[in-house]
Amino acid sequence: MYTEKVMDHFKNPRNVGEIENASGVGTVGNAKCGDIMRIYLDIDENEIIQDVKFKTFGCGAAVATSSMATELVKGKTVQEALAVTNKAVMEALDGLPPVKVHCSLLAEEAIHAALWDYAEKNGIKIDGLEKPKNDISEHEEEEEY
Amino acid sequence: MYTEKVMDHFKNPRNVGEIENASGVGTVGNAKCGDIMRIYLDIDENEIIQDVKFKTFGCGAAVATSSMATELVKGKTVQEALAVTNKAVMEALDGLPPVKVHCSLLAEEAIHAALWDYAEKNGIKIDGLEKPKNDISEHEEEEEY
Amino acid sequence: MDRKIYLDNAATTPVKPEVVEAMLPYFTERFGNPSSVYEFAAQNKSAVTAARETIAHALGAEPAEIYFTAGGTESDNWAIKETAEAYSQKGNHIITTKIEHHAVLHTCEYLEKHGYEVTYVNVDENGVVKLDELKKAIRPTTILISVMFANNEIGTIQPIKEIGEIAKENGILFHTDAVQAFGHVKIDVNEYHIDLLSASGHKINGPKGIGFLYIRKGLKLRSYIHGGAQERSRRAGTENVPAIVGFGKAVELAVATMDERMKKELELRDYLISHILAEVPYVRLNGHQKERLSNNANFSFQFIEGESLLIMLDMENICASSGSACTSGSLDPSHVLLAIGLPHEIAHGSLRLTLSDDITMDEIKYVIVKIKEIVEKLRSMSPLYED
Amino acid sequence: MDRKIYLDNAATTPVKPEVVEAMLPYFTERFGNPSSVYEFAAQNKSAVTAARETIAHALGAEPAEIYFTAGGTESDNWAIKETAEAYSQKGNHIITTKIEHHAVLHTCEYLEKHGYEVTYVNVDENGVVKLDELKKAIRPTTILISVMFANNEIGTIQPIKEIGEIAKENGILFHTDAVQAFGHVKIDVNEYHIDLLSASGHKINGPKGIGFLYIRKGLKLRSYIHGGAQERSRRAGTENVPAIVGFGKAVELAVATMDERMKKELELRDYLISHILAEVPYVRLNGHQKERLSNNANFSFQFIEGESLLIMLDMENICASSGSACTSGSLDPSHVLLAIGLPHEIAHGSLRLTLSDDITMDEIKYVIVKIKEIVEKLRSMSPLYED
Ligand SMILES: Cc1ncc(COP(=O)(O)O)c(C=O)c1O
Ligand SMILES: Cc1ncc(COP(=O)(O)O)c(C=O)c1O
Ligand code: FES
Ligand code: FES
Repeated sequence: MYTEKVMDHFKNPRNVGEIENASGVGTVGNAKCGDIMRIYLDIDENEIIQDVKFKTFGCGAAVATSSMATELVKGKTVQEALAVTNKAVMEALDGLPPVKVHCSLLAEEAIHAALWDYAEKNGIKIDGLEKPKNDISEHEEEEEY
Repeated sequence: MYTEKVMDHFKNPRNVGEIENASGVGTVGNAKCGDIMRIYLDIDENEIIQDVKFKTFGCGAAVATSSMATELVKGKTVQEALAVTNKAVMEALDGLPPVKVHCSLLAEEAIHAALWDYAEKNGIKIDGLEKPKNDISEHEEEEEY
Repeated sequence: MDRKIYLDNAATTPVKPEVVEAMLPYFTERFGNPSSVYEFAAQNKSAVTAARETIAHALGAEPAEIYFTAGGTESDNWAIKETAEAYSQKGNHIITTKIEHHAVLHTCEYLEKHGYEVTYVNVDENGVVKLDELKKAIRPTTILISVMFANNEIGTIQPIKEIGEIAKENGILFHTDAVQAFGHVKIDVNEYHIDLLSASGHKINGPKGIGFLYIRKGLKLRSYIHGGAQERSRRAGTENVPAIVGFGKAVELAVATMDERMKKELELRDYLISHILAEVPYVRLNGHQKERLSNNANFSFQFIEGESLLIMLDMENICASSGSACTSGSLDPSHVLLAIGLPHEIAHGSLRLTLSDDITMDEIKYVIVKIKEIVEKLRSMSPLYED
Repeated sequence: MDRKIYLDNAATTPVKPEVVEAMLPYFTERFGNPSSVYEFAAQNKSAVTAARETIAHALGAEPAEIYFTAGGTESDNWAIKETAEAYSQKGNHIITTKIEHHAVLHTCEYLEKHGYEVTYVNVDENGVVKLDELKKAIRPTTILISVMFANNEIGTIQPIKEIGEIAKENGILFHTDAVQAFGHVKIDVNEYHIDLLSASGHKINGPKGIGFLYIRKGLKLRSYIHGGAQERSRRAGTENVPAIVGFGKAVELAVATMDERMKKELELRDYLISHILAEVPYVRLNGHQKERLSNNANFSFQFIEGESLLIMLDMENICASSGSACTSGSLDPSHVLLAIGLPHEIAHGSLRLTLSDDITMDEIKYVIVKIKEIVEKLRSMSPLYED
């Protein structure tokens, strides 16, 4: 059901863990499935993401997208990180099964939440970043017949 | 589905044919299945059935019961023939499947009809013999659940 | 003849060895429930997907439009009852024909008891549905036209494309029971404007207990069998993986061999028909001369009765039928033969021979000889026959 | 471990080689339609009769009370919908439980949309239906009580005899979904006052796509699948002879080996349960301690999520499940685990291991080690777990 890339990131997730005194921490839950993801960012004075860690309570896809998302933002600027969409994460993983698309949103939202936390702590405003919801839940598609 | 006896009488039916100038001829049809049977009786002055023949347009059971019924009445008196029921015919054939019980009624009724014809032709009355119907049709059983 | 001559392929067919071969691993080794998470069962999911694709391809349909069922009967029940339910806002009228299989007729009768109205359109003496009658039957409340693709008793193939067009022009859904046609005749659901199509595995050398319903994308039909989320939540019940795989294989073979098979069957069938008609007196061919299934011959022999004929053929190692198999427990003459205008006693003397490409010309010749003998014997016993 | 350790026998089971053996001739040689007249097919009729007798015998029922279907789901749909229809004069109320399989629950929801009223009785924390609640739910209009024999997720066996007695005393029909229990537990329909019972072949090492509904003699239930006159005119569709024969064989084996099998499974299961509970922190056993299927163990591991656990077990060659197989496509936590009072996030971390007598003690020990490792690993990744 999962691609090789997903399985690879699931089996050997990159950047699992916590960062003490992180520049920003974001935790989001998915109202649809009840799963939870937390992202820790270590951002330097040049707004470059020096380090990133995650913890996930979720399905295989949630673990793999967390892992891939952290890889994608590591070393990037805050603005670049903001541009990492769930679509980009899915593409980097060679796709996800349709029922698992929402899991990749979790990763996108967790990064946004961590960036928001970073911005709040530092009293700055990041262009294009909105206040994250605690619970995300994508637009319910009509059941497809 | 049929017993060996039924198959034997079906494969080698006894007494198939017609009797010219028969003492009595009876034809009955089964309203339930549309099948038809005709019995010819040759009855001597002592009211003994000297010969009997049949013709049947009907299923395997109809053929077999005609054959067996003619065997059972041959050489018997009119009164004895009258006592040959469809149950007796079925027993002599080691039984019939439930949906085929009505076929054996055809044989009983055809004999009765031939006896009636004989009685009418000779202006006599046979005790216990009623005017046969053209079409027999047993009491419809309730569908069994 | 030593070999059994099986001429009842419309009732059911043997499963082809290649099909059994394809199914076998799914009983004992790849037995996993395809809805499971582990890889071992995920393989089964792809096997089901592959079968679905093969079938969709054979119909010009999309895989997502194929829903596996337990057979043609369930497909017919589902198509008709759930269309009735889903479109009951629009109307309560259904049009079908007098010669449908009982799976359609009894389903329609069930609906009649529940407030629906059904028109049973007549067929002509060849068993072809009367299109003018069908058109006239259309009402503003008509929600479904259900006409079988080919008849199981007399083999007549219906003008499906025309019916599909009539349905389309009038904005009415069109269901066809293609249980006898699928795998025997080329079908394209788009060309023929078919919205719903029923088929069954065991009529094309596949396994019993498996069928499918084609449901055109966008139709609002709900489930008929409620439960788990299998078949995209439209048909519950653990997927019958071995049977689905076998069905897929059978379709693959049926499609690949169709032209050749039809050619051979046509030759045998036409020989059989012409010789029976020429050599046996008081006989008629039932069904359309040309627009008929390549493997179907159906005769009525006057003055004799079907079951006796079948038993005597069986004694000569010939398996045939009279009326449809599933009603052979019944005493009523076939509703199809009555619909094409046969009187009761002639309908009673009918014989259906349905061939396969496994039959040889020698066997057909033997069958002709035996039929002649047996018909003669039975007629000599018949009170209706005076020669 | 080289060998796959299959611990998902509640989802489906491998077909036993003897069962495949028994089925094989019916695909290619004895393929005839049992409704046919010729002898060749009549043999198949007796094979079907023999299977029916074996099954009836296993239940203390009469053969004429067994009707073959395409599986447990169809049996459940049939039992519930047609009881509702047949007894609608008497009333429109049905009692069932919160932990039924979706085949029952979704059927009841369907009926609710069609004017019926359904009470979903609660279960206690062990998954045992609350009998006092059940009794209180009875109304003069109650026509059916449907309670599963044993639960497919947590394995709890219900007090079926008591429920049967309650139903009987109140003149209400009693249906039990015995898909998980039949062949695993001794059942006597008369002793337990069961009027309707559903079962499925593939849960007892028989084929998929075959099941039966036991209908007590005298009940007025009509067909759910309309069509030909098969199954004494109550379930239409060409008989799935190979599957019926296979089902019969599977039942024969299941009955013959039941005691020994249960003994072995119990030993393995109890070892597994006691060691997991002792060696893994923050874990609970779901389902009743004693009144549970001999092959079922169901745990909730706090702070982790089921699918990840399953994939990791799969990587170690262990096949297991979380929630029921047919809903594993779904994201909702199991309705059964919620019904026994688990909060969402704990229900999420549940693991079902369903054994067979094919499993060895060494394998169970290996499984325990792996579960410990994996749970630990996943917890170290979990934002909910602070150690
Ligand atoms: C035209 C037609 N429709 C439906 C069916 C029913 O199919 P099944 O017996 O596979 O359910 C049959 C055959 O029995 C058939 O010939
Ligand atoms: C309790 C219960 N009822 C019904 C079913 C449905 O059975 P089937 O999948 O054979 O239709 C299952 C298994 O899936 C079950 O466990
Ligand atoms: S199902 Fe919840 S994150 Fe994937
Ligand atoms: S069915 Fe008509 S006589 Fe037997």
